[in-house]
Amino acid sequence: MLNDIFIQPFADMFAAPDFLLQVLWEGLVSGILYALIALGFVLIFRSSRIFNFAQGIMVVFAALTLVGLHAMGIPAWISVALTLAVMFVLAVSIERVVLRPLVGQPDIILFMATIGITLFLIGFGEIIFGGENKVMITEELGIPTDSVVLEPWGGLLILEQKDITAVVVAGLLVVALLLFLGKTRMGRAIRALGDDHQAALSVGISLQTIWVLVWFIAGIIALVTGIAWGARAGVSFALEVIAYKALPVLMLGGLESITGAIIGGLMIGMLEKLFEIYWGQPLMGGNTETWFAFVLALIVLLFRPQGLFGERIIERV
Amino acid sequence: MMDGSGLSISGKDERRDAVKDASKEVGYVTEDGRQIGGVLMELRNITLKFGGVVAIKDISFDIREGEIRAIIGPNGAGKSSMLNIISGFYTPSEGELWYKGAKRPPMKPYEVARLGVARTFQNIALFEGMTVLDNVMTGRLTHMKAGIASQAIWWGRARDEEIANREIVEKVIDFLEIQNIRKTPVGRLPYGLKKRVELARALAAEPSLLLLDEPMAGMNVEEKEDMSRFILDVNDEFGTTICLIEHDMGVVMDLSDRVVVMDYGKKIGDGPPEEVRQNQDVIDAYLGVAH
Amino acid sequence: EGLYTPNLAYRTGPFAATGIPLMNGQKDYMELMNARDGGIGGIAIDFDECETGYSTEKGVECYEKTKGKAIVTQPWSTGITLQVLPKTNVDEIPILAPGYGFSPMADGKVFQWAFNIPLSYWDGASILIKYLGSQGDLSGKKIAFLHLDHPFGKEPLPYLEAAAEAQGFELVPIPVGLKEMQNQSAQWLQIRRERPDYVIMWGWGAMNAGAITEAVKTKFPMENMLGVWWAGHDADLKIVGDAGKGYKSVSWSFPNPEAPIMADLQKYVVEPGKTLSNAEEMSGVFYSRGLVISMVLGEGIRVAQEHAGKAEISPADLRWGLENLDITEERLEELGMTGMVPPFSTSCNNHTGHSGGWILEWDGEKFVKASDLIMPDSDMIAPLEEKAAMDYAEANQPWPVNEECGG
Amino acid sequence: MLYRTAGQFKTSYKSDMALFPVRQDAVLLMVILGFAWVVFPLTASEFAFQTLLIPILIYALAAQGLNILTGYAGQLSLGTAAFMGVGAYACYKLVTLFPWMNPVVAILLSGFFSAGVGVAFGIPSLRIKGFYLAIATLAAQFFLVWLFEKWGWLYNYNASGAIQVPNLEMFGTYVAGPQASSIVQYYVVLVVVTLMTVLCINLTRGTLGRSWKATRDMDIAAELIGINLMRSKLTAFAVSSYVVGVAGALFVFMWRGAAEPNLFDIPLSFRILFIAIIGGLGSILGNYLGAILIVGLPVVLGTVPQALGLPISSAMVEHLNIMIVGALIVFFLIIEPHGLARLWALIREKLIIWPFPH
Amino acid sequence: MLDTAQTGETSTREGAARETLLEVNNIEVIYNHVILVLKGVSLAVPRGGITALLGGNGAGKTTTLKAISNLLHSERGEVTKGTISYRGERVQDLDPAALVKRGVIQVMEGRHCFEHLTVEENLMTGAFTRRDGKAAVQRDLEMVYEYFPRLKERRKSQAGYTSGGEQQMCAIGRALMSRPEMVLLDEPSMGLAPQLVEQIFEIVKAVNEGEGVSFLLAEQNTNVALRYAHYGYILENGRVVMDGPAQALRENPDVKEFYLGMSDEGRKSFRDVRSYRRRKRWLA
Ligand SMILES: Nc1ncnc2c1ncn2[C@@H]1O[C@H](COP(=O)(O)OP(=O)(O)OP(=O)(O)O)[C@@H](O)[C@H]1O
Ligand SMILES: Nc1ncnc2c1ncn2[C@@H]1O[C@H](COP(=O)(O)OP(=O)(O)OP(=O)(O)O)[C@@H](O)[C@H]1O
Ligand SMILES: [Mg+2]
Ligand SMILES: [Mg+2]
Repeated sequence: MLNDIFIQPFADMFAAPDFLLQVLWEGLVSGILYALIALGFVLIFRSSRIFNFAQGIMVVFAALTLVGLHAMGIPAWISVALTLAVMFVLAVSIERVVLRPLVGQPDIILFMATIGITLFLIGFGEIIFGGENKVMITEELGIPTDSVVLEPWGGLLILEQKDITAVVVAGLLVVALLLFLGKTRMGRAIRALGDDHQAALSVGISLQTIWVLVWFIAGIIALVTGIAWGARAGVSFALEVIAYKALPVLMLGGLESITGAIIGGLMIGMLEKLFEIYWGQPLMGGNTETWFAFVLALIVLLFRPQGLFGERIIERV
Repeated sequence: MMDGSGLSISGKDERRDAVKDASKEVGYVTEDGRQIGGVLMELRNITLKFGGVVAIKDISFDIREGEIRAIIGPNGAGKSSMLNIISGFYTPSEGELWYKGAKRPPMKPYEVARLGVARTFQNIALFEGMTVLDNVMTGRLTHMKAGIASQAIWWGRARDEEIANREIVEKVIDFLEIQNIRKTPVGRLPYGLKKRVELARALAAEPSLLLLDEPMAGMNVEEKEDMSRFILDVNDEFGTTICLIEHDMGVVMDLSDRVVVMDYGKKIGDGPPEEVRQNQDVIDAYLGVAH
Repeated sequence: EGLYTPNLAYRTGPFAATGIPLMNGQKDYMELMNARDGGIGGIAIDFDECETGYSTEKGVECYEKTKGKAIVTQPWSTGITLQVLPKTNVDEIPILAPGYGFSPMADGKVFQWAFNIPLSYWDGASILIKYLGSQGDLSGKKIAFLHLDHPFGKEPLPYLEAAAEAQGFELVPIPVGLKEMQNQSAQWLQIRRERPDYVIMWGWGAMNAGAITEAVKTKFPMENMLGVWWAGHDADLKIVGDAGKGYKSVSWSFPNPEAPIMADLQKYVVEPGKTLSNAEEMSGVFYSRGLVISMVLGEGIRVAQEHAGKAEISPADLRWGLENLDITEERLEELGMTGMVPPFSTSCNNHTGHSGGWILEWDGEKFVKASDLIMPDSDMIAPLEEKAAMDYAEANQPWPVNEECGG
Repeated sequence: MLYRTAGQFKTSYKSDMALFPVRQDAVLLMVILGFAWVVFPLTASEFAFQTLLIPILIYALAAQGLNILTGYAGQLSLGTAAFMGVGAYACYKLVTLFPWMNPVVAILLSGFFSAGVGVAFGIPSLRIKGFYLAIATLAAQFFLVWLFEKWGWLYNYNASGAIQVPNLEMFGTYVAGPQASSIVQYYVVLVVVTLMTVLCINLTRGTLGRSWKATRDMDIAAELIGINLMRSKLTAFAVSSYVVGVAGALFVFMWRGAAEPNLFDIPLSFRILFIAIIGGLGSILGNYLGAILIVGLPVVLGTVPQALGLPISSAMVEHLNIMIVGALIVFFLIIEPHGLARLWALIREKLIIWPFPH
Repeated sequence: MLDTAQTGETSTREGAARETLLEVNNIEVIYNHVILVLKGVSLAVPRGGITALLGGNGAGKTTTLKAISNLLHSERGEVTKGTISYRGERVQDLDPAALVKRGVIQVMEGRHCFEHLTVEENLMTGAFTRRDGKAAVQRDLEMVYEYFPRLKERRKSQAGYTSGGEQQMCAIGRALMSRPEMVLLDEPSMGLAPQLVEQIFEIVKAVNEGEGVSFLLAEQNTNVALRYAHYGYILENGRVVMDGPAQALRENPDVKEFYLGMSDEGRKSFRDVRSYRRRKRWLA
């Protein structure tokens, strides 16, 4: 038993290093995608303390819109532009209809409201797009679809080019967001808004503008995520469940931290894959990926209640 | 309105005398003739650091049985931090606390509260979702013992206890003249009344040491007068020892028996109000002009 | 008006992709009956859908809602089937679960009201194993069983375990959680590590596309991958196109574009605009399976009407009808459905029919037949069924068993 | 003048602490109880029992459990369904291991198992707060559901991995399993739910309730005035999980008849959270109002197109249904973020001053 | 009792001297649809003046200020009657940001700093609506640091960890960063050491005189407020019960007794509070 837990897995890793690399790569790729969803969460959370449960469905919605538009015969890149326009309209409507009347309500109420939005979008999306699984227009967007086959130590390592693209794009997105939040006037306003609505209003920060902006950026992130995930597994409403995976990422990285989302995503992606392959499948009947990330994050939180990169919780009286 | 006879909250007047006996050795008599007892709480060489910031640097002072002790000092001097140390919310980096003649080991805040230390807060910390009555009742929680099963059934022990404690709470409510807002959710109350409710909650615990952090901030003179009256009455009638932080010099000078002055974490003065007022360091650091 | 035959459909939710063509096929068959023949036996069929989204809870709600008037329940998910199964003896409505449900339902003595015509999951697994056996001796081989971690996915396990023991191959069950259907990289890493000779996939909905794309990605030889009939959906394979060449799936139905019924559908259903389907979908495996499913029900009704001597039959009459189906080649020809389902017959004792199935293969564009009809290994399955059925009756005391049914 | 309170004076603390200081409230409650105990059972159809009455009661009970944790003690939990699952599986094991056990006793006992599990998962709440805690409760949600799937002993190694309620007798009638009639099950549920509600009301208005609410409103202050946060939070987890566990056992034994692990997955948790929030956090009445809305609404919506004779396909109805439920959640949050219970309280307040406003 | 007609008259007479910047006309505010808080409040703030709004707890000072700056919405409050106009333009339907752009900014009661931002970032948010370039903002930042040297020392600390007084300075400094024309100041003295109170009022005065910024300040500390203000309104129970030039108010016997804590023999001691108290004349 002890051998199975503490020795055998590592022996296996050693015995097939190419396989280990493959496991880590797969983990990295899913990690990046979790991180992308988490980014959307973080952005909205920072600016409004709203825990936006709808981020997952926004991913699906964006991807479906893109594919749907393309299916109507619109060229790929124009479809992307139109999808962005749709996401903008969505951001404006959410701000107008849901957020504005709920300004200043407790966090949990806004959280609930985003669940309401989620349900609404699911119903609405199914009416418009139908429930079938659709193919992401990967090639039409010019994303390479070949795979790179490496043979380290005489083994086999398959890297898909579209995964490599996703990793690169995600990296760029993060850098851009970090610069935006840290260095710009808007960025500062977004952070201020997260601390205190009333005070932000009082210094003339317009909730409306910022919320629309932030939800729109979240929409852009959703589209990128949708394309990346869609390229891997097709586009359908079943995609929505992967949004849950972003939650432990947030916990681990900290709800307010962009860096945290990325590092948390990568950590969770790789560790859960390692655990599943070397411990979960041989010892626990598999499928540990459903909970491993949460339990890992929970353990980390016991030591750092605000996550690895979250803002310190200020407790004063 | 207080005729003096009905003031003992739960009829436990003797407690005060007992403690007094134990520490009879020293004490002094105030101007208006009240007998002040021995040392109730003593802070020895307290230092408090937050990361690099030293909020309190090597401060010692004591609080005596039955007195009204004030802490003053400019903003950021570390006054609230000092109260937080006394009530166990902050653990000092160095130094010792002696309470009722014994060294107090590091404790959780709720354990300190059970030793008879109650307080109010600089930024009101009421339970916004509850009514005034419920808020004040929470002050009695340290005295309520009925088990969960009995509470679930309600009839019997839990209810008797509830009624007994309710009576005590009602006395406090009467005393602070907040009867008419008993059932109002505190969220709706104006600031001044909230402060009063906070005081009621602290009093309901029948503390031996009451800590007040700026009880009169944000009040006008009329309301300050009311509040002063309550503080004096509490001290007088229940013999509660009071330690208060206040920025209104008029209040401090009039109410307190002894004053500690802090500046940037250091103690720069300690003594009767008159004496402190003359202290040049205090004038420079805090008062600006002699009042 | 008419015979009320509700369908607990799921055109929504994560399984909608596979559900929709099936529901369309079912519905269109009944539309055709009504439009062309004025119903069955002179009475219109009131084919109503109650949406479940594949949620067991909604399914039970639909069951409760429809059971007052319905002559049949078509629960459409193993989960819902399992939940309504115990109530059947009380409510006395036949459950029709063609090609799904609980394999031991085949035992009509115990499950008097339940039917999984024409093939059970155990039959399906058996056909796959038999086919693989025909490709070479299985002993010493390794077969990965990639399945949805759900009652549906676990259903064939008892048979497969027994078969592994009997034939000496190693069975490696690999569950796919409901939440991982779209992200199966862990499962496929495991497959890469285990290096199985074959992968049998018990997949459903979004899981199929996920598995097939992963298989392509990890360069698993497609010809060694086989699926249950629900994993043989054209749309799932179209995602990978040519790369999916060689993938196989067992099926008890097959599209036959030449069949007269297709022309009739075109004339009576498509042209008047009564269908929700489209030409592409109608040429696929799942749509034609939907037709077959409704045909089974329609035949059941017809037989029952003949037996009862009246058009307006009761649920109990329908049960008799479903127990006395005899779908021969001739009958199929009369129905205009030649080649769309193998012939089979049912009895009081045999609620499945055990029709046998074909192995279909993806040729890059569509599924084609890759084998003759293969029959399941009934010698092995029958005792398993009997035992499981008795266990069920035992656990659900008091549970009436119809001893009158002979062999 | 319906709600005139003038002339109703309180002369003792006891009467002031009575549950219904206003006489009209007590009358109203009597009427509702009358309906629940007598009128509904006499008139309801099988369909009404199965899709409205029984589920509303059970969901309300589950929401009540959650409300204790989230509404009273302020610890947001997204793992309610998993704790219901613990109750259901515990009950299943109890009745299959000890077939002689009275089913109602088994249901009440099974709550203790989920209370235990709840406390274990509640321990992190001592350090983790707010949304972090909410996500942490998902750890319980996902882990437990996984366990229900993987731990064969829990479902007696059933081939399908599901649990199936056997026919259970009590005083000579079937109360659970396929042979039980709806009306009997309804009464069993009603008795248990009434009992639990009374206990919850007592707990929330007493000492424990006050320390929960204090913890919720401002935990630092609560600790400083002498509340042991650990005790307060863990008792909240225990009581809440107990109630939720009992609701879970009722859910499977008195209503569903069978359960697969993924029944206890996150959609159920959310559903109960909706009920608690739409109904009103920190209120007992709200759970019932919320359950009526969330359970009843789809049933009603499902019948509308048919009643109007609209040719809408069932899938469309379902899509519209989801959309409408989503929109209504947002709508209700906007008109009264504190839920239906607060809405009722406002109406009541207006009635009391009616017809003389201000 | 001074009746309203009379008060109206006084304010117009004052207004004639200087341009009226802000005018509040008979507003009524209701919270949560049921709680009536302001019952017809009217006031006027002249350009370049310091106007004090005095009154006890719960009188409605904060509510009045929030009504002006349009911050009531997020508290479920609304102005149900009356008008508010700024520079003659009706502003009550604007959003708060638009008002800030017009030069009206509020310093909220209880400081409301952005706790996770540093002190300096807090100050910078004040310049959010400005469009006059980095250099100008930088200059004003230096100016604020000059007024409040303590802030300069702590500029890199997170505001959440600064003391109450520091937060108050930060909030006022933040408002000044927007280059306002008019500042609504809610209880600036609350929780401040006496020295600092004087200092802050000195700064108010300096800003008022130097930069011509008008102030409407709600204060409990009547003493200080009436020393610095030019004109005052006394609010009780949601109504204006008295108004007049600061000098006149200071001499009013009721104000003296109830707001300044003076009895006939000079300052009262807080120890003598148990004596019989006279009723306010305007409540008669
Ligand atoms: N939890 C904490 N973390 C870091 N620094 C702190 C913390 N609490 C207090 N400080 C710092 O300690 C110093 C003293 O703060 P404290 O609140 O005790 O001041 P104070 O004397 O009460 O001032 P005021 O009169 O303004 O309330 C301040 O500089 C403050 O920033
Ligand atoms: N959000 C709210 N909901 C309900 N009532 C409120 C709300 N805010 C304030 N009130 C009520 O409005 C009245 C006036 O409050 P306001 O805060 O304006 O008084 P104030 O004059 O500023 O008092 P203070 O000097 O204590 O700050 C009070 O009675 C208060 O209870
Ligand atoms: Mg302080
Ligand atoms: Mg105020």
